[in-house]
Amino acid sequence: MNQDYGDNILTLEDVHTYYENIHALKGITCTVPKGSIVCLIGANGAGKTTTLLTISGVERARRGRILFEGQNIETLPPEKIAALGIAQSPEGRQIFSRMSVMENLEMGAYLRKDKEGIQQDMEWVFSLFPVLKDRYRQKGGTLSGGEQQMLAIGRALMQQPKLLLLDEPSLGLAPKIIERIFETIQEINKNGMTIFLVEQNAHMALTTSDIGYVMETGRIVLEDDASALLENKEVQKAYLGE
Amino acid sequence: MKKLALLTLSLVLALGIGTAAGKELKIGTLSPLTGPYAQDGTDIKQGVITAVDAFSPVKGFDNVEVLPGDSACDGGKATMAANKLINSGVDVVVGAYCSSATEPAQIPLMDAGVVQITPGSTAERLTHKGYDHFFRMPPRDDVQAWSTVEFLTKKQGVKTIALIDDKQTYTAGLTENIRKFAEDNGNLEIVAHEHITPGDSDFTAVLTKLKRISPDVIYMAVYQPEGSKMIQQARKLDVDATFMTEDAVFHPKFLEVAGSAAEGVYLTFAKAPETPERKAFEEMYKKKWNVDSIGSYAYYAYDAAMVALKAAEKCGCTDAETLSKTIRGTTWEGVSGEIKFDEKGDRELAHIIWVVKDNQFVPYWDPITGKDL
Amino acid sequence: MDFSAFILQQMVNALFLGSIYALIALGYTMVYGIIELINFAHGELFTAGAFIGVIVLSGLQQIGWVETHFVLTLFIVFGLAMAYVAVLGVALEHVAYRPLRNASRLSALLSALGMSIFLSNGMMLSQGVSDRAYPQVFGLESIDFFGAMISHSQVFIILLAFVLMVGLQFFVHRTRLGKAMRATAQNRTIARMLGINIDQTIRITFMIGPALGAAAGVMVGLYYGAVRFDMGFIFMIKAFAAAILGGIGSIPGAVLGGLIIGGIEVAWAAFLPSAWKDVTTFTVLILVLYLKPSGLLGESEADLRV
Amino acid sequence: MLGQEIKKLVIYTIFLAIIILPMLGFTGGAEFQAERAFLVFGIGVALLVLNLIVKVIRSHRPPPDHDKPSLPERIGDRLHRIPKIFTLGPLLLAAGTFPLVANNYMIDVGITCLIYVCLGLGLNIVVGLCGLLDLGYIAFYAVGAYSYSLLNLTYGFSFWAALPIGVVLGMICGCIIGYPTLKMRGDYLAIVTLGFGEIIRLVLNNWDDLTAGPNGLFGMKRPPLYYPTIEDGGLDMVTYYLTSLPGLFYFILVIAILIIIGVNRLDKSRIGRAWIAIREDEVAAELSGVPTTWLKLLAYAMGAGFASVAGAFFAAKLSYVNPNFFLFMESCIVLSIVVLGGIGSIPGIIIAGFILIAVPEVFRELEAFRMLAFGAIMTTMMIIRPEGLIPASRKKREFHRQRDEAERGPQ
Repeated sequence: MNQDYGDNILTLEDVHTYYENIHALKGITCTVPKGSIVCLIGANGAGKTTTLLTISGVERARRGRILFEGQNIETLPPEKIAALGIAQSPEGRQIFSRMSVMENLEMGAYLRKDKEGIQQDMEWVFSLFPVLKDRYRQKGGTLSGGEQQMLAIGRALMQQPKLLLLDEPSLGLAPKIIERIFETIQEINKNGMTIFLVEQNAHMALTTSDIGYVMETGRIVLEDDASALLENKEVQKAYLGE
Repeated sequence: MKKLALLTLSLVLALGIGTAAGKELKIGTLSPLTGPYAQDGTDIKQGVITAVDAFSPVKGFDNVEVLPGDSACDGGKATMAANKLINSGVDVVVGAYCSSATEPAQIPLMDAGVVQITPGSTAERLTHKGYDHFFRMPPRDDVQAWSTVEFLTKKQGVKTIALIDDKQTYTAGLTENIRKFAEDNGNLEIVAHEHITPGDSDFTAVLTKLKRISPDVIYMAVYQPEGSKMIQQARKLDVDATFMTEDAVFHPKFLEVAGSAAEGVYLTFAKAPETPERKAFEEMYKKKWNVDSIGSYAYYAYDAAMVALKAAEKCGCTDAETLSKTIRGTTWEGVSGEIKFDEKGDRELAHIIWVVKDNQFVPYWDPITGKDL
Repeated sequence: MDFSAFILQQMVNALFLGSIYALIALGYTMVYGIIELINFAHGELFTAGAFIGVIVLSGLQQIGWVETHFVLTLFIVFGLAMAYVAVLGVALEHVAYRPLRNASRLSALLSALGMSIFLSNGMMLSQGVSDRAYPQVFGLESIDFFGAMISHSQVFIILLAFVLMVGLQFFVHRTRLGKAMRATAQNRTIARMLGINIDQTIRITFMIGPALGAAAGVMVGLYYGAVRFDMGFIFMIKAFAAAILGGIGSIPGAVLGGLIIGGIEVAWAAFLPSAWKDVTTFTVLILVLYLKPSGLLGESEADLRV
Repeated sequence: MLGQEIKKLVIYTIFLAIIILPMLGFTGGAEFQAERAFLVFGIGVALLVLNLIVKVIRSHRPPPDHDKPSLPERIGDRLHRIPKIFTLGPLLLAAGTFPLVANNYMIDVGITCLIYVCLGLGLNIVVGLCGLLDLGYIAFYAVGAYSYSLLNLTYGFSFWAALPIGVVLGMICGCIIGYPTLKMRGDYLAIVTLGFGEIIRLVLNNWDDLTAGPNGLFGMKRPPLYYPTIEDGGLDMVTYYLTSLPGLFYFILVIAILIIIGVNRLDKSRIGRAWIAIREDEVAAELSGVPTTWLKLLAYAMGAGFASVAGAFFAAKLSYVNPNFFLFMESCIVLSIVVLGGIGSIPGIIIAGFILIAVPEVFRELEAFRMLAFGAIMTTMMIIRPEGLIPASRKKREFHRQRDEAERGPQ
């Protein structure tokens, strides 16, 4: 946990996003330092997923700025943002259910041309999630929930991103698998990838992360080192069930 | 209520008459200018315009105007178009083409006292309703069916026939009549009666079915587009039967599309008199519309307009009563032969049998005289 | 004609008609798969292909290539017709469908319907209301195959249709673009997040689908001998039924659906009162959809949404 | 900005050339008919340039305020706000006096418009309120027309006696069509209803013994009116057949007004709200206790019933029916009326009905160009105003949100 925080890979400044007339994000400001794991916790409907979708360009910020490596990306379409090096493993896994595991991973590497690099990364994903290797010819839709989650993360990794956005990787999974996934997240981070994590499982998220943000109804209400948040009384009461 | 209706009616009539005065002859056309039968519909319109060009100026009239109407082969649209023509003060309407448009258009036209001459509708009942101002240029379905059966039994001496129609008013009426005449005749057995869908292209299933039954004659009661495709498929399937068809297929397009497959097909169509008038019309039509060939309905439409123009010239009138009497009481020399109407409004005209030879329609046999041509 | 030859002949008839339906249905299925829009103008694109085919073929016949370079002539005819319709398809997508990509289903449907009316009448105004005859380059000769007559053009057309279908399957499953197309069809948002330019993929879909339709148009012209501005409609309805019967969005489904619709039509006309042929086709379609709402090879609704 | 637009213009021009020149140039023989092809091409390029100029001028103006409603919307809002008596009164007066000033042709067109308005209002229940796409709606019109014709010709039923039977038959057909489609959604529904529409037409065409097949039925009586008179000292009922066009116009006008009132009532009733709930979210509606199956069937039946009324009137007016009057294209036109008018909006449907039927009549001289323009306008309308001419207030927002998203998409 002794990483260089000075260089922020991602910065959000006063970002507002609307769904129709619903003001979903009411001025989000946060930073993700390079090489860190940052987590965003909060209750259902707080706006966590919207934050990630806004970063990826799927939802549009009506106001505010989003900087990725110093470049404004809030007006770019999702495919351009992806090309800059932001990958997302979306909520609810959303893999291509009618494509094989192999094809799903290949689609992750859609923008890449380096055949060897792709092959290497594929091996790497398979080493992270050996179960995917066993099923690489199977259709995505036939995998179990945990396997689909692994596939979604694997697919995002195949993009060789600089910043990996993970939306609720623990959702609906058995505790054992959750542990396995969070172990992997740390492993990925050790390889130098910055990770921005959104979780409801606050305990798991905060123990894994370097920095934590707490969201409530479209606003960030708390930010601190993850370890500090774990000790925070309010956080404990509201999110850690203690 | 009755009073109110009468009041409105008289008001409307007063408004309508206001526009109809003047020494002008107005000829309306009703034919499908849009939709699948637009080809024949356009031929009709062009035939009428050609006639007006040929016979203007008409003595006793300052001007002759042609008002084209689109019947779209649809009852509702046909009455609207007919009413529109009535309101523009037409004296004569040449149309409509589809019986399903002619029939509903008859009502307002006859009510308004307009002379109607159809260049294409052959359903018998159109002239059996007691309308005095309704005339028909082509021979009726039953006349055509009679000619066909005569030819097949007397000239060809065949025993079995298979019928194909596309379930349209015209084609179904025709096969029904052939059935009737064949049953009366007793020597011609109908071994199959198949139906196709108008607009379809593939008739191989039905043709294969008939090939197995192997009748002496296959009678195609369809329109030209289906007819040209059907004959080609029949040749490719090597169907060993004589093919016979009717006047809706009698169109230069049939020869063009079917090509060598059309060879030896018999058709029923009115006699084409070798008169200088016909030659002159053909030349004029081809030049005016920049075409190489003339659709068969253009002849009837030309004749219909010609009769109307000459009758108006002769009586110097535009009222339906006198005009109809003049039309009925005179024998006209038309490009489709002699035109003489009976009291119902039908022409005393019979079909002759044609055959396709060297990619040309050639007269073959006359059912009335029973002689080769 | 004995019974076995009769059956064989009807099977050939069904296979031929079914292949044409299948080829047109592929265009529907591809477009539907990717933007969930019934491309009502597909029938007109098919007709446009047939028109370009006859224009090119007549031209080449005039300079005598049909006799001297027969294979090359066919290659050029199919190539140009498909290329033309691909351009038309892209233009259509850009003008009429792209602005409505996120609008309601009905608006998109009506926009497509409007384009269908526009193109059909445009072709009527430019190419005339009557049939345009196709030069009969294959002649009327047939091969006697155990009593069934198969014409040269049929052999060629069935083979070409088969090649095109296999080619499409290869493209969609083996190439990077083809896979991107499938990904876009399954989840547009995720596809964009992975860096896929969905505008480009949709454009390519609108090239390939209509181009296949154009090929079918040229085939219809070559075999049936004529093309007319409104011939697309009846093929459209049948191919549309085929695409849905097979499970819309599924490429093997479209092929299967086409063959089944062709088969039903031929079988019914061959053995039963032919007037009820179309009634039967639609009844079978409705029954299949009632019993298996997603079509024969389609994925279930829930699956499609993932 | 300008450079980009010019680049686009060049690309569009190339596309236009590829599309137009061969199709319009080689129309008959092998020689290229340059004059016509280049004329149309020139018009196309001129339109593109005009478009560019408009765009450039627009870009120099401040961007439009998204929250401010557009002009037609404001008109729509105004219309909703004005007390009904002030809008309906003059409208009714205008409709009532129309036959007195118009000629027969105009009245005939007016009658046709009203028939289509009735059809549009009926289809609106199915498509607009309940959200079920129906491409075979014209079949019910056919059922109404044929049931009146057959009852009148075979059994001598008067219009009034045949009408309820026709409506019931139409509703039964609606249920028959509705039942298998209950589980289906969206586009499957489209093909199934299309198929049913075709089946009904083909049955009418093929069942020669009953319907006289393609010959059609003719000679039906016009709708009668009865009024009492005192003749020979006793009270007597006199039958008066509505044969004149103005009479028929008033008749269909009354039918249309009754249908408008009926649909308006339905729209605001519990059933109407339940339909809208189904349209918006069927699963949620079902979970909150809305009997969706029953209500969807009811929507089909109601829609079919209204179409039957229109059909019976059509048959009585024309005195002739033929299966070919009920082609797929007619269903498309009715659907266009509903969508162009604004899904779920009653005034919109009335206006669209008149525009779609009467305006093409005006341009009937232009024949094929008329349909060409019809197609082009339909597409253009959908692109610039997908919510219809006069959007129903509920629906308006939804359309615009989706459009914003579409605009923001990558270029």
